[in-house]
Amino acid sequence: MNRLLPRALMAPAVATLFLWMIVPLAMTLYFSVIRFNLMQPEATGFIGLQNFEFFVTDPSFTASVLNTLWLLGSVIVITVVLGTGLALLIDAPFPGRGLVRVLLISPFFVMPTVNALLWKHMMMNPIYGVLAQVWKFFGAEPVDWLTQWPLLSVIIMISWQWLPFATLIFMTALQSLNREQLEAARMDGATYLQQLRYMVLPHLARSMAVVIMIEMIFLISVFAEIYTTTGGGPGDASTNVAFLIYKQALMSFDAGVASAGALFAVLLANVAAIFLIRLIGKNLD
Amino acid sequence: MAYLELKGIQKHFGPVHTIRGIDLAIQQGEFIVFVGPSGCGKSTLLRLIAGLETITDGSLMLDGRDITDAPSSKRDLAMVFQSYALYPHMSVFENMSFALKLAKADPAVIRDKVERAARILNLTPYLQRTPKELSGGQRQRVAIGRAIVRSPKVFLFDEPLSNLDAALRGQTRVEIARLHRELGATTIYVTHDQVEAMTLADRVVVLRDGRIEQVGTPLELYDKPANQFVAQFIGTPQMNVVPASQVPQLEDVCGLPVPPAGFVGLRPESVTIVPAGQGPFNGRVELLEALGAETLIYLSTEGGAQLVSRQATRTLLQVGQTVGVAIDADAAHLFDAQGRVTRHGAAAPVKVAA
Amino acid sequence: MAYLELKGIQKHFGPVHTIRGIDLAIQQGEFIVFVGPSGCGKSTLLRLIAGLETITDGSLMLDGRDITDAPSSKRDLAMVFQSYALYPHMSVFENMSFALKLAKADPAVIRDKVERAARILNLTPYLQRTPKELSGGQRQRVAIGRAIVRSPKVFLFDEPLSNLDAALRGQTRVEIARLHRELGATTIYVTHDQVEAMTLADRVVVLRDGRIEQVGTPLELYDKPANQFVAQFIGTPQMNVVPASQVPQLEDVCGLPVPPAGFVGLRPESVTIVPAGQGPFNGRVELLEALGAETLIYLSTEGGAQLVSRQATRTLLQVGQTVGVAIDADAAHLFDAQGRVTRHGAAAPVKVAA
Amino acid sequence: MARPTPFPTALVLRTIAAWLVTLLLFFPLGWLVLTAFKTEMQAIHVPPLLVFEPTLENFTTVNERSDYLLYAKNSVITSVISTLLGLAIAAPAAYSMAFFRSPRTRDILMWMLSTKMMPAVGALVPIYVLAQKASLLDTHLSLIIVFTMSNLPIMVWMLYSHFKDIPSEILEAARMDGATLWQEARLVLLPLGMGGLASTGLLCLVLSWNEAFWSLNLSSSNAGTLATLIASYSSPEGLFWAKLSAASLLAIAPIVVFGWFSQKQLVQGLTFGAVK
Amino acid sequence: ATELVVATVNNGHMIEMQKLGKNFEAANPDIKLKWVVLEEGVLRQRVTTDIATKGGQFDVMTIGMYETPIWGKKGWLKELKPDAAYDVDDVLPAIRNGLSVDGKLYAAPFYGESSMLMYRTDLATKAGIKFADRPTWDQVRDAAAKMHDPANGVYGICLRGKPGWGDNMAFITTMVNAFGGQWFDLSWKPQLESKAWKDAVTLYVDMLKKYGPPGSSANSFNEILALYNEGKCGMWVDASIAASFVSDPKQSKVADKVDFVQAPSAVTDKGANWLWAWALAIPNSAKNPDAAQKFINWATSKDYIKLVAKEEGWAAVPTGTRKSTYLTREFRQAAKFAAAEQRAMLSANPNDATLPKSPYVGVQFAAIPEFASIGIAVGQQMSAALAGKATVDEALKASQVAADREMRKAGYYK
Ligand SMILES: Nc1ncnc2c1ncn2[C@@H]1O[C@H](COP(=O)(O)OP(=O)(O)OP(=O)(O)O)[C@@H](O)[C@H]1O
Ligand SMILES: Nc1ncnc2c1ncn2[C@@H]1O[C@H](COP(=O)(O)OP(=O)(O)OP(=O)(O)O)[C@@H](O)[C@H]1O
Ligand SMILES: [Mg+2]
Ligand SMILES: [Mg+2]
Repeated sequence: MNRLLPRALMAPAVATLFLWMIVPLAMTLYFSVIRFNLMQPEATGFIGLQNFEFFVTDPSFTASVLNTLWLLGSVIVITVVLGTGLALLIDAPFPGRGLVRVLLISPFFVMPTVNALLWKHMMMNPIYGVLAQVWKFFGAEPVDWLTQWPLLSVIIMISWQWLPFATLIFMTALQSLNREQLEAARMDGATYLQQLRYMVLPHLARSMAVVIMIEMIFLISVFAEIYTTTGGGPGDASTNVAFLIYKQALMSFDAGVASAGALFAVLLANVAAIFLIRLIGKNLD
Repeated sequence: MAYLELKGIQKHFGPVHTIRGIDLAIQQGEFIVFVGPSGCGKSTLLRLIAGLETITDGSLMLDGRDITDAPSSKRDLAMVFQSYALYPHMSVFENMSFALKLAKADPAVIRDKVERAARILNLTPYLQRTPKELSGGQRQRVAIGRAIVRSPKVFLFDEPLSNLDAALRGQTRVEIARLHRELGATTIYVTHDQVEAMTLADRVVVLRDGRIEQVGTPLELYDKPANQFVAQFIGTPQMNVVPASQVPQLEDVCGLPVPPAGFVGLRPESVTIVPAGQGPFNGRVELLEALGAETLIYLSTEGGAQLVSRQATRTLLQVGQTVGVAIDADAAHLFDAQGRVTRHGAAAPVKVAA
Repeated sequence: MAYLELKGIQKHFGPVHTIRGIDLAIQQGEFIVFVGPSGCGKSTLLRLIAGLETITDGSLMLDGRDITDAPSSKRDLAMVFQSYALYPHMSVFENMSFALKLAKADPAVIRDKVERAARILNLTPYLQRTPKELSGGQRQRVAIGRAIVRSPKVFLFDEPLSNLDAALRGQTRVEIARLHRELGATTIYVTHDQVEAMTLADRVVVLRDGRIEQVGTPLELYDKPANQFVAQFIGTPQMNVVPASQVPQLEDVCGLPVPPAGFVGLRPESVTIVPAGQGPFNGRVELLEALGAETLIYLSTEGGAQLVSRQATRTLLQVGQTVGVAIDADAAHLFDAQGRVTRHGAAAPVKVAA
Repeated sequence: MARPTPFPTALVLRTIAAWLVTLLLFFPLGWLVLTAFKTEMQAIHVPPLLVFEPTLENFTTVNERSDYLLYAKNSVITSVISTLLGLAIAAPAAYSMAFFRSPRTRDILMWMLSTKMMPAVGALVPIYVLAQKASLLDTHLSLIIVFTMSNLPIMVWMLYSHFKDIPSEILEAARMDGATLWQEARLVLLPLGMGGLASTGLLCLVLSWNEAFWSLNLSSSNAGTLATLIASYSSPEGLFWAKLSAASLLAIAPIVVFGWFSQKQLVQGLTFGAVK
Repeated sequence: ATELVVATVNNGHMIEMQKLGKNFEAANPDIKLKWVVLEEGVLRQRVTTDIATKGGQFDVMTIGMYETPIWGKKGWLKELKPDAAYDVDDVLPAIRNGLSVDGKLYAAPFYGESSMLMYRTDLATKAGIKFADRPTWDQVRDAAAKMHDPANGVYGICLRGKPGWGDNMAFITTMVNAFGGQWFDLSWKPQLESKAWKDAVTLYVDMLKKYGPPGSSANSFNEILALYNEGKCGMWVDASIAASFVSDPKQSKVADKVDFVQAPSAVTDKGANWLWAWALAIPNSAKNPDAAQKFINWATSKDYIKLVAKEEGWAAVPTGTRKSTYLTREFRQAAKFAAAEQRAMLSANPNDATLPKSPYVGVQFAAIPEFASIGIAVGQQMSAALAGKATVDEALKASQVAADREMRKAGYYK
């Protein structure tokens, strides 16, 4: 076997990604230590770590870190658990499976902004939203989702959107499960649940690792949904780190602080990634 | 009453009719060996018994209970798959202990049993490896180990030793026999190895094309095959079966009642080489195979028959040489035109020593 | 100069040192058989030659060219994988014609070659099936077919017949031999079957634990094993190797120069049963195996040695009976304490008939 | 005579459960579709209207107001090209990692993913400046580059995971049969990895299609995608739901239809029977 | 031909402009218009990034009264030099002031708006309420209490609650102004814990909690418009542009039951209603400044207004920019909110919007770059107070801290 071949095959991906990473990263590093507000580009100069200091002393900072982690954790748990369930449910043939598959993955096709507007107005509005009507139908007081449960609402929207992603990946992965292994397990006396526990889930482990890592990356930088629905509020109840950065970058136009925030987000993502990789990494190979 | 009873079992894979009506009654504790040509339906039959395939027609009784539709996990059988079907994400130890773990056995007991099985199968150094880090034979041994740590009602082995070297195969065969003696579990064993079939079986079932050709003890099949197929299938090298017309000497000289258009069956050991002209007919040496302890001599006779002779000595013969061929007419089996046996030859001589 | 040359080949799988330095020179057109216990590194060695694994150390020359790092597809080898590795999405026909199609052979030629191979392998009815609809043996035959339709520089067979019934195995073995004769392609063949090794090989390579124990023609290995391991590995049933101390009669009575703390090796056919008291020592019958044409008698002697005797007749002996044991001292191999041979026994007698 | 099969209770239960869940999850989207055919007043009616006289008015408006076809064309160009380009770069890398074991595989995977850790807003100014310097603002090329690069890690991850499920011996067999790398990929890997490739491609297509941040910021009048079209319908002044729904429906329709057609491809090639 | 890239907001008036653009193209065959139509928040990000990095993607930008003075001062915008036919003096002075720096005009107003109180005549009659031309907030609160009837799906008053400097803070600032408050005193110290803020915010929170619809903290203009059109709101104080929507029977169920008065006052009526204009400007980085000037002349001219009137009727013309519009008889007849709007527009003065003197320009904002982030931070606190996650005092205290932080960072004081 040609020892160079594997590297040659990887080279384009590695090289382009390296460029894609290093240039913005270097610039961001630079911006993070200078004064740089888009609205006042003339006021510039090296200011050391002041941008970082300003970012982490933001009154919403602690809450935003916690919210980020909450959002991350709950959406991942919800999508992975339900996604596995759904994938299992539609793995075996039944009438209309093809259509069900398509309908199930459709929410992923909806753009994040539309998703947010859809939930905010048509579903969760406490007066004319569909949910409110359902609550009323059962004689209950409609829930004022975005005010009472802002973070939960965001979690619901995002889970709704990412569930199809998990389902799709698990669905394809399930198909490569060797039938004979299941048969062997049955011979060993495994009930359906035990087959799930010992055969199917371990088989899905790699896909789960992939889903979790990819979702983590996306979820850590979610802001469009928050911007559109709650604007991070009430208070900082639904502000996450990405939204905090977004506020700095595109609402206050402070590129310096935003860069510092972005670097902090990279740090946070790395911490989360290292934690997750500890947890699930061995499933990757 | 039979312990495991197959009644008119049939199996279709779509248009392919694989099992064409199997009736078989197996007693508790019996060791049954299935043999038959590749593709005749042995694995399918095991899988039907295991409940891994639905039975198209017929019924299956275990211990007086109809289990035709019972789920596999409720049948309490252990099976060694022909393709191993190891759990790829589990170590060897976990593979072997899985069934016991499900049965909620005591961990100490599990450890004990698995280690014992691993010792028997020379797997001890590999207990922590995963299947993909094992050689073919090691994988097969894990598959065996997975079955033998259990004490099921019925063992199903599908060519369990095919990838093992001779020494290990002999050793494992002895262990399986011992296990069978100790547990007294009913065992169904598929093999292509004559030695395994002859030494392990209480009864051998010869299958062909999804049907049973003959059932009997190993020596019964060897000595009294019901037809030409069984005669040729049991014993290696194969019995020589030649059209009677090619060896007229048999009828003429020895006076055997050869059926018209029939066949004569001669085991290789019944064919001996004598100096040219000294036997009833001559033959040409086509091929010589020296197997160490014995030698196989492939001959073509003047009458056009192809014969194999087996002798326990080396030979100085050369390919192409003409030799005399002697035949033990007593041992000759005779078959009619349809291959049905009309006369059984005498069994091999018995040494009365000691 | 050798056609295929392995020089100091080593292979590590992470911490596992699988191939520990193999030097081997193979001539063009030679038929080499690899034997060795399960897990000794046969498949790995084939895979290294095929270029499917990187060689950790050493070099590989084919036809004078260094191919240590050449990609598999450029080596022009055909291989039968131990695990078959069929293309699951292709029919049997497509599986077998794949290589030819890649080589841009004429479709008519392809059709022809594949159909010929299918006929040889009894696969004709299955050409349109996909692998998952085949029995284990049928799959294995497809794997063979995939290799033999080609005319490569080197054939690599990894236990190609392990899942075939005896008749088909014999037949296919003959075909492989014929193919080898016709194409003259260098062939490396891994097997656990003694008959295959003895009949096919120009030279047999005995491997143990990633090292070569001995290389030689089949009968050389059978008659003149370099050590106890080879002696026991070649020949089935195994050679009896017992500590010399357990059979002092050999030294005492026959005057054999047994090395101190050495071992005596006796092939089962050199051990014969005589009436009790009539041999140099007595033994107890532990187990009897009637294989049809022959019988194996497992004995334990007074001195504590375990011996197997093989006789070409049936027996009336009973387990537990005491019998006399006679030994062909001429044929005894002697080994020193480290297992190295110190004296080769005489080869089997030659029948001078004809 | 074959034995009668028992009544498939499990099948019926499975069917009902699957359809229930599906309808529940699809409901919001279905509602969006309904709303697209309502007038603005019907859209905010209390209680929500299920039965109404559908109107195409919103679609007409959307079409009048903006050049839907231009945006759709941009979306198709950028997302399709970036997906294909991404697959072309990612597949070899994933193949290499999945089938040529290396102790560093996991690190490389992690590193690749880490290139996505920088929040897009954080990288906006640098990328914007770079694009401007390269005169790439408002071009398809800039969007294609950005989409490809930001989807690349995900593609590698997903393909890696799918390829890992294919027994490497099958590919080795092809190599032994003399297949070149390209033939091996096309004749063996592609059919066996179809499900993985299709789902990866589909997901990345969707991600590019829906990408709003970069397409909004890097494009203006020439290269704007449907995601930017949507941004012009969530107006802060004036009622917009029915129109927004119509615009959204138009924006996601192509990809949904594509998804429907490609769903058959989502089946992973079965490797049963290939290896022992 | 020259391609002129115009970035604009997706409000109704601008969409109309897009449609009528072909008239401009017909008159100027060498110019081709390319439109980038975006939602307000997105547009603001886009143009800011572009102008600050000198991206040069746009020739004409639609910007507001907040950006114009800031950018104009920095020299990012080209000074507008309309021709005589344009009649600059026809532009409403308050608007013109807000768009000029040192007397130089940097953006031409396309349409302007103020805020006013909209109420339901039927509910008011039922409750026996008669609104003065400029009611006080106390009166409004009482009226809200009377109109509030949630059992029948009617809420006394709807007000913005979604955090954002252009969302809830635009409204709250006018309310604070009416209570005599301001954002910063003359030494730029934030005044968020002053009595005016406390009174205003307390009333705001109280009133909305008691008589407002559920979900207020996520409501902004659009959400409330939907509620109002469905007949869910008794009163609503918001942009005057809403008037044309709520009285449009095509989208409003209560079109014939609405009336308009001035935004409520409390301590003062100074700054009680806001002033905003969307204006067209030419960035310095524009590639075709001459064509851009031509376009702006056309789009903000009297003739353009007449063109719209001809095509769509007088009720649909962009308002709030020119005195002449309000003098047109047809317009006064067609738009029943015209009078109220005009009065509101005239009463607002960005340069003198607060009772105590302030150092900043702007009624419902302070035109300094730091305001956006302060506005956002404070807006979040207000929504927290509204949602009951914090008391008013807590929220104001936190707001003061946030504002102080920003001002200190920007170096207004040490
Ligand atoms: N990927 C791997 N990682 C670690 N060890 C391995 C790996 N592959 C093989 N081995 C070990 O290398 C040794 C040689 O394996 P190989 O497959 O060559 O054996 P073999 O001689 O073909 O045996 P068999 O006759 O059972 O097929 C075995 O002990 C096996 O456990
Ligand atoms: N899924 C299937 N679809 C169609 N035919 C099948 C299927 N599975 C097996 N068969 C066919 O049924 C026959 C019996 O298969 P089976 O696996 O039982 O053979 P076997 O006796 O175990 O052979 P071997 O000794 O080769 O393992 C074979 O001819 C095979 O081709
Ligand atoms: Mg089989
Ligand atoms: Mg092997």
